[in-house]
Amino acid sequence: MTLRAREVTKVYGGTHALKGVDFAVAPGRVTALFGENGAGKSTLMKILAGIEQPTTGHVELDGRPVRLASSRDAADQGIAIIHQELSLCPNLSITDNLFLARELRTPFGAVDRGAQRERTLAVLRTLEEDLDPDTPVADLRLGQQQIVEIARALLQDTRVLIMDEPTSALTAPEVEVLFRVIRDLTSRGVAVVYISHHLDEALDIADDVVVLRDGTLVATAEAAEVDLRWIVEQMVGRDQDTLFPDRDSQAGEPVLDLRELVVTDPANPDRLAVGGVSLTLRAGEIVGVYGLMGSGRTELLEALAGRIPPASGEIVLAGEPLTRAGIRDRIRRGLILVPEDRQRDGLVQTMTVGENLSLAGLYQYVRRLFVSAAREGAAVRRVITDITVKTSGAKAAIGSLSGGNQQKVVIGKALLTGPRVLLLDEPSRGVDVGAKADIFQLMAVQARRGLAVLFTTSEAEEALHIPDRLLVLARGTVVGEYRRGEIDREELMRVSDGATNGGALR
Amino acid sequence: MTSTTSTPAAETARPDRAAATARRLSLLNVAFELRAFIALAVLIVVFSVLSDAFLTVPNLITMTKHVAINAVIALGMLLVILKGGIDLSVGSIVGLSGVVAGELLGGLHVGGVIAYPPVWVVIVLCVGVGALVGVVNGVLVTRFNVAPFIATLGMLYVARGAAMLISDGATYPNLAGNPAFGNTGFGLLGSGRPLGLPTSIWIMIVLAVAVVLLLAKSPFGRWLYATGGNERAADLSGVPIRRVKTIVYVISGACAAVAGLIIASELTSAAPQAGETYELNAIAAVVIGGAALSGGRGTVRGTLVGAFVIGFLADGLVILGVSTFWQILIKGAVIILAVMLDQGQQRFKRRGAAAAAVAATRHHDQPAPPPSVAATEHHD
Amino acid sequence: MTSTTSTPAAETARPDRAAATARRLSLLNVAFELRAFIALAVLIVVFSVLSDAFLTVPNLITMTKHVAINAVIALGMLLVILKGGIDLSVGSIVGLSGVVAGELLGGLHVGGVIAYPPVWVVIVLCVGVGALVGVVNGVLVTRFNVAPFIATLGMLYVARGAAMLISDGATYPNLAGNPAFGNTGFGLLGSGRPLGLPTSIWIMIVLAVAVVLLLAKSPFGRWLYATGGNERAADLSGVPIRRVKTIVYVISGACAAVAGLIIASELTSAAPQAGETYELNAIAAVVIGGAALSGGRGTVRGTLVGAFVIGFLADGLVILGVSTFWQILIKGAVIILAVMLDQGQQRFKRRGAAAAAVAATRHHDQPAPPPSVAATEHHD
Amino acid sequence: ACGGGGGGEQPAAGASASGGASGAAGGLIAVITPSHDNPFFKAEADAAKAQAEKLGYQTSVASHDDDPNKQSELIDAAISRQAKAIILDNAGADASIGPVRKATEAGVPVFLIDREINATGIAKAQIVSNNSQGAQLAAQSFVEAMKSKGNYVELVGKESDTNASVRSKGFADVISQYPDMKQVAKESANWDQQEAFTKMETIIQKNRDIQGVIAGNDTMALGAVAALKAANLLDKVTVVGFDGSPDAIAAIKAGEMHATALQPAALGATSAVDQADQFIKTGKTGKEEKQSIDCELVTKDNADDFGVFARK
Ligand SMILES: Nc1ncnc2c1ncn2[C@@H]1O[C@H](COP(=O)(O)OP(=O)(O)OP(=O)(O)O)[C@@H](O)[C@H]1O
Ligand SMILES: Nc1ncnc2c1ncn2[C@@H]1O[C@H](COP(=O)(O)OP(=O)(O)OP(=O)(O)O)[C@@H](O)[C@H]1O
Ligand SMILES: O[C@@H]1[C@H](O)[C@H](O)CO[C@H]1O
Ligand SMILES: [Mg+2]
Ligand SMILES: [Mg+2]
Repeated sequence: MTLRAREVTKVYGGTHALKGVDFAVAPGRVTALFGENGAGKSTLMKILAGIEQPTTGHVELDGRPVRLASSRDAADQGIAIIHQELSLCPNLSITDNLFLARELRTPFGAVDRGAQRERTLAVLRTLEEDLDPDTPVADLRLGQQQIVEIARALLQDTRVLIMDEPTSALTAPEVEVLFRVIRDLTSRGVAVVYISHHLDEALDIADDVVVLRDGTLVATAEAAEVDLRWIVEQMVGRDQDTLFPDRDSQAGEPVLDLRELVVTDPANPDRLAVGGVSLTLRAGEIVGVYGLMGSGRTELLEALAGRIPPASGEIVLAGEPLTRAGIRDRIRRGLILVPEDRQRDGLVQTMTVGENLSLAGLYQYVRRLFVSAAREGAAVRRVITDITVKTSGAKAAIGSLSGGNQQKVVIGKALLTGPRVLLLDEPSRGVDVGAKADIFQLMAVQARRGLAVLFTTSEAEEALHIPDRLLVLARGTVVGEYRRGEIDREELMRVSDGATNGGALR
Repeated sequence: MTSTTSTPAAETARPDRAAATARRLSLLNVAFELRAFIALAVLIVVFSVLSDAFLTVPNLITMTKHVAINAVIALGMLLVILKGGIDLSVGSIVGLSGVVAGELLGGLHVGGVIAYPPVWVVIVLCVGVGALVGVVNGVLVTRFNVAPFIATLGMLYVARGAAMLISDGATYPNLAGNPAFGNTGFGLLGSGRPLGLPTSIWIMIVLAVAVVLLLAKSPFGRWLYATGGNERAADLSGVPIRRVKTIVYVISGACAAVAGLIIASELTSAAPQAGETYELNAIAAVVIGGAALSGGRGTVRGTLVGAFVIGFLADGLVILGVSTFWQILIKGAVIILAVMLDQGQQRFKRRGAAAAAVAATRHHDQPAPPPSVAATEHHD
Repeated sequence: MTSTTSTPAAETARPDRAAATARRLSLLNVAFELRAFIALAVLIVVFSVLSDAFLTVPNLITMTKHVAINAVIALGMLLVILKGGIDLSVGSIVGLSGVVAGELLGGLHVGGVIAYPPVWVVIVLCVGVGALVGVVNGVLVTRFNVAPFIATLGMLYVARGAAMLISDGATYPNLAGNPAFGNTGFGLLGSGRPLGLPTSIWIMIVLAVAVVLLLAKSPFGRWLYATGGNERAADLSGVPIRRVKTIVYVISGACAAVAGLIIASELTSAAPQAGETYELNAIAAVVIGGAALSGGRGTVRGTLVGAFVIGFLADGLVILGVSTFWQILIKGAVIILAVMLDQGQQRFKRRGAAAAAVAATRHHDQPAPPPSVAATEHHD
Repeated sequence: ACGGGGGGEQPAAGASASGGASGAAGGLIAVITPSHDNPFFKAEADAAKAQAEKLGYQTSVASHDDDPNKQSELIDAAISRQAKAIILDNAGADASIGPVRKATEAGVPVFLIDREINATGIAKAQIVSNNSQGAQLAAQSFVEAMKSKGNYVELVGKESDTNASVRSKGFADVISQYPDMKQVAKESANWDQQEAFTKMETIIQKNRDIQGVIAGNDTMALGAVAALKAANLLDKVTVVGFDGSPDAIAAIKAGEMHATALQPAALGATSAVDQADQFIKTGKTGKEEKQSIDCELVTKDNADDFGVFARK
């Protein structure tokens, strides 16, 4: 069977996620879908899986237009999807999650736990995962949860299987198993769509390649005929080297010192997220922290920012201890974090662009108990031009901005506090190409002005090109430290795996 | 607060974190319910010591009978809270249900003739009226996106007003029925004692078993926990979340109506203002029983224990002769303490685990610790 | 609730077309934001037509005086709701505050002597007691992580119990004070008419202005909106969220205490059960006024209008001679309708925005979507 | 006459009651009334308690807040505690029949005060003020003060309480004989002061041409007084209440109220306890079940003769 999107357009509020896309999947083949963040990959898949409705255009099944009004409808047609964001119920067991909304029943209509358990065991065995089906999903680590998501899709009798970033939290052996399973499925005629930001991995498994850019389908090809370089060119629409500004390091005085910082995972106290990190940060320096998922970058930065208390260790800012200070205090003393998840931790969605920008530095504009609108307004306007936030003005709703501009607002907020040290947790996550370049440019400019910048990234290219100094974090410890140019991509991959240091932490 | 739609923060929260939180909670679930049991045990011991009249079979039966009314409402409330909602209208439904029973037992004027529906019809209709209020709640919440707190607050007034209007504010004096009309027997609901236990206790037991089965055995139970645990995930999985949400309000309304019938039957009269503030008692029982107002967590067992704590506390204090005023104050304190205890437990647990994790690094066999980790040994 | 929801249509739509659409939308927007005003206007028109007695200056003043009590409580509640919490204890604080006033005006027994504190001291102490209950609420919520609903539900009982215990359940019959003791004047709070308006109206006005300033001009106001809008983001921006959260409960408690004083002063007597269920009226006013129970959205203007809607509705129905029972029912219906209107508005807005955006795509000079073959030249 | 005197009393009451079921005393008498915020009920409860303790009983005093189900539970508790008798001011003439029967069947005699129930032969005694007679007294005095003409407002009590309708009817029986007396509003204020205040204020807005207010009880009358005072109408309006509460008598002395019909609450309660004692000891009360106590009219002329719900 063939599943096809015809002239599909999708509009969210003012965002055009898809602009007249034609896309088809073929039985027995793996189609890899490439595109930058926000290119519209997930949106397209959601439309094929009945989760979203196209604003215009339609979906065809075997040549006939169909209306997939819900994920249920799609499932009934044999279309299954593994979601990019895990969509499991933490309070339910593995089995319950696998059979949610398609429970097996006994003749009396009760849930047939025995049968469900057996089938769960079977599918877990296929995926070579040794888990108790009764374990609550909450007790699983991220990768295992992702496997549950995969298992859920496999359980259905599918003809089309859509995998939106199924491997982001999987280990290499787990990915291998998954690929075996995919091959097995395609050999039985199942059509698979595969999306991954690990481009080489995706290219590996793909038969066909499709590239989306800015909501438009820009290229299709047979996988065998293209290489990574071609794919990146299609995705980015320009030579990727312009992404990274050239700069010379001008490291000055040390401003931030951390000694033996140990941080327990706030969500799971049995585990150390950061296992004793020491680091000195100098004025005018850009330091990058590279690591895989769960390597503890976020916890490191959050501990520095005062969000989570370190279990032990010391933080010193410009010669003065900071370990006990609260977030507010740290901000006033010149240290602020641009968090990883801007929707969750960065922006107040109910406030305007201006109000968001001035929030952290508000104390500077207070005159006689009240916030001086004049001072605040001036500062906000200045920063909007300074960092080129594309907005209709300070009074615009924050939700009206594109992701990249929202990210700039979060950075602008931090800059308005006049920091000495700027911490950025994955500042380029989920922003488009242009904004990404802007953000790195901005970091460089600030560093030139004497700011110390510490940022994290999951993208090797960024890690190799942006920072003056790169720390590689694996399982909460620094496993390597390099100046720019001292390390190449392969070495980075090898080191960051953490395998080299034998799993210091559970 | 208890709005159905998750806050943006919750929505974007990474599942891994949410998962870990839930894990911590599920570990504590046992301790949780244990604590409600402990609270109950403490109450029973204290009251038994202080009064001979407390720990007697007749008194226990009487107290359980009182508990039953709140428990029946609380079981419905539990379902609503499991899905992450709240139902403030139950108290008014108690009053409305009694009034409808009073009206029906007094006879229906159908075109000049008065028809007297038999008791079972009356009961079915009353429960139906409660369910109907639940339908309205459900529709307001699911179709019109009115926050559950507001929708059911509105219905609190509407249902109470309706009860007042139907009865014209008066109490229905005699629900005993008339043998001549074939509608006697209503009083049995309240005063009957099949197998030696008051009917209301049986109703509580049957309802509790039904809800346990519903939650543990039926697909609906899975859907409900799923909806309360992660509404978006449930939706994506194909759980009919609107239907689930509507149904819990319907059940809650029906349960409240049953409670109203029990009260009316016990008193063989029905007052339109019956049940005022009962919603608060039901919510308190559910929460003391370990349920989370945010949804997805809670059990029938816990809810029953919660209802017993509240009921035994009230009756025990009366038996001890503690003044009504102290009773009110103590009730508030117990609600707060019960929930605080839980928070304390969690914090304690977290702190303990953190300490253990730090200690573990020290003793863990770390092959070749990288340079920057070498000094981990200092920590104790 | 200044521009909470995005109007993204303007962003991508072409200027000419978009401007028109946006203007149309924003006009509607205003109309909708004025919906509470419209509701109020409708009420006033209907009642004026139905009764000559309604639209007279003295009646408007009297009704406003009645509104003031709820408005004063609602202003405190607004702050709590803005932060995403709820305060169920305000009704009990109303009673407690009156009782404390009664006790103090009756004289303090200090070592055999009876001291009569002057009225201003009494007022300060009563407001202090309300604030103290707020502190307890705040500490329970911020330090012990008790859900606001439960913490304040517990305090609802504790404060009511305390009021009952202090007064022994009895009403303080005479708060007029005694010239001999120098503690007269309490009644002025209720019966005074500075500049021709009852004191309570002045209190409402002053308080409203203070809250407007607090919200619009002070850093605290910004912190509060931020905390309610996204607590995690506020925290990371250095907002002292615990302090913010505690303070709103303190203000709410103090406001409720002021309302209690007004009532006691008007009656020159204080009953410990005064204020029962007032929390519901206050919440209703805030929500009718457009605030979101999830926090971060709500205005003083809206809240006042909400309080006027509820108050005028109640008084108007009395003037018309509508039965108490209909009054209850209509109140519930109005609460629901007002909030449904809000939802309708938001849905409408969303739909409008999407439509505008699609229209913009259609007419946009967009390259025809490439056929599904390798073709990459279109984009720059 | 300040209301706050009893703050320390409760723990003592609790202690006395918890001293073991079989103390030296004659057993337990449970006193159950509506909420004490109305001084009438407080006086009643206090009188019953004092008399019972004087006769050597333990007491427990509780309030059902006019919730029939709570009343039923309190009665259950009294049965559990094997009370010797229950003194009850009930929560509804119809809704209380079942619970009273239940107590009686469990061997706990019930003595009703203040409010009747709509059944006989169940309670051992129903000692009720002659509400009809009292209402007529009050209404008569009301009409005289208004010189048989003028506009008046009636505030009615809680619907579920027969006293409300009996009094309303008593008022009407008298006032209807005077064609120049015109009722301009009739509102329920649920026996409540604050509600009476607010309703009265609103009624005044509808019609300032009011010469009289007659209320089903004193709490409501005092609420009306506060509203009239605030509207500067009090000196033109005759206010009459019912109960004879100390607050109302003070208001009469101050010229704010014209009259009230005093129910001898203390007498009713004391006599109920006496009869309970009699019944416990002899199995008989020696009285008819329905007993009515006449009310007395209190006006400025005789106000000094009355104390707490009783002639001095
Ligand atoms: N529910 C939504 N509401 C508003 N905008 C949305 C919504 N979902 C997606 N978008 C927007 O649509 C565009 C495409 O998003 P989509 O998730 O499809 O991208 P993607 O290609 O999957 O990116 P990623 O690689 O980051 O997963 C983005 O600009 C995104 O911000
Ligand atoms: N092996 C694991 N066991 C338990 N929890 C894990 C594990 N790996 C990851 N997690 C959870 O997932 C989270 C990891 O998310 P994420 O990878 O986005 O950030 P991080 O660990 O903070 O560090 P980084 O930003 O370097 O990835 C951790 O905070 C932790 O709660
Ligand atoms: O007789 C009493 C009193 O009059 C009281 O004021 C209200 O309730 C009635 O039953
Ligand atoms: Mg995606
Ligand atoms: Mg991270």
